[in-house]
Amino acid sequence: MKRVDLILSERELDPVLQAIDQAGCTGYTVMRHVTGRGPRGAVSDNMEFSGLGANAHVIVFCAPELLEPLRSTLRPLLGYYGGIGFVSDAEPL
Amino acid sequence: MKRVDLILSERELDPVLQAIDQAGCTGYTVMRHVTGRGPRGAVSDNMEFSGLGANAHVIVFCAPELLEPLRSTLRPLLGYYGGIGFVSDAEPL
Amino acid sequence: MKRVDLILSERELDPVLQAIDQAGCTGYTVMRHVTGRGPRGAVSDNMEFSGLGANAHVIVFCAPELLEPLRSTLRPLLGYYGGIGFVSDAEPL
Amino acid sequence: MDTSLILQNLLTPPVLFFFLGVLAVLLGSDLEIPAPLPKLFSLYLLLAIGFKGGLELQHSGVGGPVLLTIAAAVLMSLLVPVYSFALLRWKLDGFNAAAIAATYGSISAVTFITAESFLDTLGLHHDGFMVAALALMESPAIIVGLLLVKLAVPAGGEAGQPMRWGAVLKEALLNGSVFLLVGSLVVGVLTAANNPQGAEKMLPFTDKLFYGALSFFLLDMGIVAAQRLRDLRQAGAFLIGFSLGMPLFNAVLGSLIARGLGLEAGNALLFVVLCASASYIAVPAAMRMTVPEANPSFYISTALGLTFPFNIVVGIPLYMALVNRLLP
Amino acid sequence: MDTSLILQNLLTPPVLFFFLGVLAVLLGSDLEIPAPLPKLFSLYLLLAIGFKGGLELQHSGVGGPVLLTIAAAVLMSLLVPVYSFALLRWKLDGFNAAAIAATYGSISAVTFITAESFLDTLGLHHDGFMVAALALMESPAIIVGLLLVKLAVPAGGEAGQPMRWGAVLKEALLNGSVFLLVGSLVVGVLTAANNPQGAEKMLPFTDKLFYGALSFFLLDMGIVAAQRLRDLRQAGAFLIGFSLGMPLFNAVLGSLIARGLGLEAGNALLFVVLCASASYIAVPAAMRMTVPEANPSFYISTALGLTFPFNIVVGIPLYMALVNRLLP
Amino acid sequence: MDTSLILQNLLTPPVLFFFLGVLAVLLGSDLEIPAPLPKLFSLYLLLAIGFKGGLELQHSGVGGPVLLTIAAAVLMSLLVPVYSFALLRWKLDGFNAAAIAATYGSISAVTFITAESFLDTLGLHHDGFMVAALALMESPAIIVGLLLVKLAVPAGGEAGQPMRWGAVLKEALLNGSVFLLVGSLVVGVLTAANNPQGAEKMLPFTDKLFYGALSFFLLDMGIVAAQRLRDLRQAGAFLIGFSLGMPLFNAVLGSLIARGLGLEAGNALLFVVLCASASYIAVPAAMRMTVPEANPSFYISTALGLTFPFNIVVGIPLYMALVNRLLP
Ligand SMILES: Nc1ncnc2c1ncn2[C@@H]1O[C@H](COP(=O)(O)O)[C@@H](O)[C@H]1O
Ligand SMILES: Nc1ncnc2c1ncn2[C@@H]1O[C@H](COP(=O)(O)O)[C@@H](O)[C@H]1O
Ligand SMILES: Nc1ncnc2c1ncn2[C@@H]1O[C@H](COP(=O)(O)O)[C@@H](O)[C@H]1O
Ligand code: NA
Ligand code: NA
Ligand code: NA
Repeated sequence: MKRVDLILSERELDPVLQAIDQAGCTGYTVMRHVTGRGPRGAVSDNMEFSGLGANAHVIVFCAPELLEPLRSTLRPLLGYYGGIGFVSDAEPL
Repeated sequence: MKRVDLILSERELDPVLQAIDQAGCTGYTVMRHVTGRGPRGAVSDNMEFSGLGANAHVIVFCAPELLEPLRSTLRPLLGYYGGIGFVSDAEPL
Repeated sequence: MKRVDLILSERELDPVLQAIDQAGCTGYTVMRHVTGRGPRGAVSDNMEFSGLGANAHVIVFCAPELLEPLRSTLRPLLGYYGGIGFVSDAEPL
Repeated sequence: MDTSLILQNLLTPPVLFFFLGVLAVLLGSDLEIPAPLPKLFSLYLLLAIGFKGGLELQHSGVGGPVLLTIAAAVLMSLLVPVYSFALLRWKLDGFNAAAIAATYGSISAVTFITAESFLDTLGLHHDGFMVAALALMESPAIIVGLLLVKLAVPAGGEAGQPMRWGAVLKEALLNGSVFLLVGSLVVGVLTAANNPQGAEKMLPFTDKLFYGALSFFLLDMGIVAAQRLRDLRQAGAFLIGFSLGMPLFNAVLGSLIARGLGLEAGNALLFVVLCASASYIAVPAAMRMTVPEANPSFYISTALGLTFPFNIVVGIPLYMALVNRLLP
Repeated sequence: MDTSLILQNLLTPPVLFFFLGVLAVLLGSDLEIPAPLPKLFSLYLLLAIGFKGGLELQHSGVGGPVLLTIAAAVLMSLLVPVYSFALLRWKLDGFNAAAIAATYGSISAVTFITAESFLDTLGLHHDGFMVAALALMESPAIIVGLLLVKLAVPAGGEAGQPMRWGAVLKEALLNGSVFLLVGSLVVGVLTAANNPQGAEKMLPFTDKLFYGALSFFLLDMGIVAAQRLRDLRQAGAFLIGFSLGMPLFNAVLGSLIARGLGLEAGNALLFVVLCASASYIAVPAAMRMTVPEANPSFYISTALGLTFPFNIVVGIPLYMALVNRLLP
Repeated sequence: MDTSLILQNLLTPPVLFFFLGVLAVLLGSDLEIPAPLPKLFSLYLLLAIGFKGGLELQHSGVGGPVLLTIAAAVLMSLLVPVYSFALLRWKLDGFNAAAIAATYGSISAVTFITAESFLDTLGLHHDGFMVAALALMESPAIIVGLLLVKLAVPAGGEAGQPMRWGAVLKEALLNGSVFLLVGSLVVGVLTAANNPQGAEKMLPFTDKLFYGALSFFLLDMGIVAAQRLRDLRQAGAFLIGFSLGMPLFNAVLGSLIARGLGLEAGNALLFVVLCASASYIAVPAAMRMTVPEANPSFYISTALGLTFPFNIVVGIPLYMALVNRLLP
C-alpha cells in the first residue's frame, strides 16, 4: 500500500477531495487549520476570520496502482494553486 | 523503529490510547478534530456541538516488536467501531 | 527525499522553525493543538487558556543532505526541552 | 387560526435565521460557523435554560401535579421508543431500528427552547418544572434503545463484542449535555433559594442574551440540518415518512396526556414538544458508541434533517393549535 | 477642528484596543486571540450590523433618494477598481494589479462599523439603508477584478487553467460574509415589519453588546494588521503610497458625490468611508481562489496593514472634517 | 460567623458552577469545554477587569496611599518566592523549588475576580487601584524565580543551555495575560478621562455580562482543576501541605500588612487574596519555557489543583473573617 500526503490551501480542498474520490481511493483523512511555509510564502491561521483559510493536510492510503490517476489530476492543481504532494510506503496494521 | 498511524472516531480514543499504553509504547501523539471519508461514510466536524465528535489521528513511534501486541488489541477495536491503522518505517532524527 | 516529523511543545516552536529555515529547507508544515504522552508525561490542550500550550507536529520534506544540519541544531533543543524527531523516506507525487 | 400561528412563528428572528442557514447550504454559500463555536452556543443554551428553569422551579415548588407531569414525561420517553421500534423493524434491521427509536424517545433541547420563545411571544405562561421534565427525558430512551438491541439481536453485536453496560449507563446518565442541564437546574434552584442577588446578577447573561444567542445558534442548526437533508435521499421514503409522521403521532398522544394531566396551555405545548421532538445531541453520540452497527446517517438525518426543521417551523404552531383545540 | 475630531476618535475604546493589539505585536508580546475566536466576532458583527440595518431600513422605507444613493455606491465599487488598475499597472503585472484594484473597489465592514460608532459618539444621525449600500458594494468589485485579469492577461492564467466563471460568480455573490450581511438585513426588515416584540428581544444581543464586541475584535485586528505591516516592507514604496493615497482620493471623490446626492452629514460620512475603505475579507478570499497568480501578501498587506489602520485611526475623523467642509 | 460567610460564598453561581465542573470529572461525565473556548472567557475576564479597574482608577486617582499599597503588593510578590523557596528546598531540587516558589509569589486573576464578586455580594466597597496591584504582581515573581534557579543551580541548566535572559524578561513583562490586563487598565483610564460616553457604551459588555461569564469560566476551571487533582497524588504529602499551608501563611502576613497600610475592609481582602493566591497562567507558561528541568505537574497541580479551589471555596470567606478580626 502507499501513503500519499498532500498539503495545500483549504480553499482548494474541494477539487482535491473530488480528485481522490474519482481516482477510486477508498477513503481519505483531512486535517484543517494547518499552517506552514513553502515556495509561495508563509501561511498562517490568523486571517481565518476573513475566510482566507489556512492549509489542509490530506492523507490517503491507497493501492499503488491508484497513484498514477491521482498524480495526473493532482499535479496540475498543485502546480497552479500551490501545495505539495509526497508518497511513501505503508502496510496495514 | 516503526511508525503507526491510526485514524478513528474521537469517541473510541480512550480504549485505543489504553491499548497503546498497555502494549508498552513509550508515547503517542493525538490530533483531534480530523475529518475524512472511509468505507463507513463521511465524517465531518460540523456536528461537534452534539458530542458526536469527528475523527482523531494517532501517531505512535515504537520498536518493531511492539507491533504484534498493538495489532492484537487494536485490530478488533478498529474492526468493530471502524477506523484504519497503517505501519511504516522511521528512524530517530 | 526525506520526511522529518517533529513533535514538541508549542512554546518551543519558534526556535525549531528558525532551525529548519537556517538548515536551508524549502518549507515546513505545522499542526498545533496536538496532544500526547511521552517520557516527560502527558500533554493536554485543556490548559490552553493559560498560555501553556499543547504540542505541535511539524512536517518537513527535504533533501537527504539537509538532515545533518537539521539534526545538529534540533537534537540539543529536543534533548533539553523535550520532544521527538523521526525521519522516513518519501517521494514527490 | 393555524396559519396565523404558523406565520407568527415563521417571522421570528430565531426561525428566520434558521431559514438563512438552510438557504446558505441550498444556494452553495461557503458560510460556516467553524467548530467549536457552535459548541459554545450549545453549552450556553443548556446552561441558561437549566439555570432559568431552576430559578422558576424554586419559586413554583415541586407539588404533586409537578411530579405527575414529570413522571408522565419519563413514561413517554420509555414508551415512544418501543412502538417506534416495532414500526421501524418493518423495514430496518434491529440495530438501525433501535437507534432511531431511541432518538425519537429522547428530546431536542433547542426545539424546547424555541417553543418557549414562541410561548413568550404569545404571552402564555409556562413553568420551570418543564425544564426538569426536559432534563429527565434524555437518558431513559438511550437505555431502552440498548435493551431493544439486546432483545432483537441476542448475539450482542456482530463481532461478538460484549455490551459494555457500565459505559452505556454512564453515557446515558452522565453525558455532557444531560449533566450540564441537570447541573445548571440544581445551581438555579440553590441560587434562587439562598442568593436572590446572585440570581439577579446572572440575568444579563442567562436571560437578556438568550434570544439573540438562540438565533445565532439556529443559523448554524439551519446549515447543519440542510447538509443532513442530502443524506435523507439515501434513507428513502419510509424513513422520510417516519420522521414526519412519528412527531405528529407523538404530538397527538402527548396532547391527550397533557389534557389528562390538566396542564395549562403553555405547559401543555412544552409537554407535546418534548414528546414530538427527537434527539440529535445526546442520543446519536451514545448510539455511535454503543450500537456502531447502526448507520449514523439514518438516525442523525431523520432527527436533525427532517424532524427538527419540521418542528421548528411548522410543528410548534401546529401543536399549539392542537393544544388549544384539545384542552378544555 | 480636524485635530479635535482625530483626538475624539483616538480616545474611544475600539480605537484604543486596536492600538493595544498593534502594540502587542510591536513589543513582541505573545498575546494572541486564537482561531476561530476572531471568526465568532466577525460573524457576530456582520449579523448585528445587518439586523440593525434591516430594522432601520424597514422604518425609514426605500424611497427614490435611497435607491439613488445605493446605485451611486455600487457605481463607485465598479469604478474604483478600474482607475486603481490603471494606476497599479504602472508598476505591477496584470494579476497583482487586478487583485489589488478589486480590493479597493470593495469595502471594509469593520471600518464602516467604526465610523457608525464615531457618528454615535458625535450624536449624528445616519440611516439603515447605508448598510444596504455596504452589502451591495462587496460583490461587484470582485467581478470587475476578474474582468480586468481577463482583459489584461488574455491567455487566462499561466498554467492555462480555464477561468471557472461559475465558481467566481458564486464566490462573489454568495461568499459567507456577503451572504450573512444581506441575510441578516432581510431578517431585520421582516422582523421589524411583522414582529416588533421579537426585534426588541434581539436588542441586548445585537445592540447592547455591540460596542464591546467591536472593541474586542479590533484588539485582534490590531494584532493582525501589525503582523501584516512587516510584509509591507517587501511591497515597496509604490504600494505604500498607493494604500494611503488611494483612500484619500476616493474619499474626496466620495464626498463630492455625497454632496451631489444631497446626503446629510452622517450618511455622507458612511458613503465616503465605503469609497475609501478596502476589503480584507471577501475580496482576498476570492482573489486567492481565482487569481492564484497574484501575491496575496500584496493585496492583503496594503488593505489590512495600512489602509485599514489609516482609516480607523485618522481617516474617519478626517473624512468627517471633509464632509463638514464640503456639505452645504 | 466564619461558617455563615463560607456558606454565603458557597451558594453563589460562580462557586456552584465551579463545583459542577469538579463533579463532572469526579463522576466521569464527558462534559468538556473545548479549546479555545476557555481562552475566550479568560481573555474577556482580563479585558473586562482591566477596563473596569481603569475606569475606577481614573475616578479615584493615584494618591500616596495608593502607591504605598501597590509597592507593598509588589514587595510581597518578591518576598513570597524567597521564603517559599527556602521551605521547598527542604524536599525538592532547585529547579522544582524555584518554579513552585515563583508560582506562589505571583497571583491568580480569577481568584481576585471571585473575591471582588464576593465583596459585591456583601456590599463592601473596593478600589480600582487594586487591579493595578494585581497587574503589577504577576511579573516580579517570575524574575525572582529565575534568579533563584541561577543561585541554587549555578551550572545554569543540565544541558548547559545558557539562560536566555532576553526571552525570560519578555515572557515576564510582556506575556499575553499581563499585557492584556495592563493594556485594558490603561484603555480604561484613558476612556474615563476623555470619553465618558464611550465608557458607558462598554458597560453592557464589560459589566453586565461579567458575572455570567465568570460563572461559565469557573465551570471550566472546575473541570481543569479536578483533572489536576489526580497529578497531586504523585506530588505527595509535602506538596499537598504546602499548597494549603502557604496560602494561609501568606494570608495572615497579608492581613497584617493591610492593617499596617490602613486599608479599608474591601481593599484589605483583595490584598490578602493577592498574597494568598498562586498563578496558573503567566508563571507556569514562563517556567515551562525557562526552567524545563522542573516538572510542570508539580507547579501546575499545586497552584491549580489545590490552592485555587481552596481559595475560591473556603479561602475567600476565611480571609474576610481574618480581615474583619484584624482590622481596627
Ligand atoms: N518542504 C516542505 N515541507 C513541508 N511542508 C511544505 C514544504 N513546502 C511546502 N509545504 C507546505 O505546503 C504549503 C503550500 O506550499 P506552497 O503554496 O507551494 O508555498 C505550505 O504552506 C506548507 O504548509
Ligand atoms: N483509505 C483511507 N485513507 C485515508 N484515511 C482513511 C482511509 N479510509 C478511512 N480513512 C479514515 O478513517 C476514518 C474511519 O474510517 P471508517 O470508519 O472505516 O469508514 C475515515 O473517516 C477516514 O478519516
Ligand atoms: N513514542 C512516541 N510516539 C509518538 N509520539 C510521541 C512519542 N513519544 C513522545 N511523543 C510526543 O512527543 C511529545 C513530547 O514528548 P516528551 O516531552 O519527550 O515527553 C509528547 O507529548 C508526545 O506528543
Ligand atoms: Na421525543
Ligand atoms: Na472601497
Ligand atoms: Na501570591
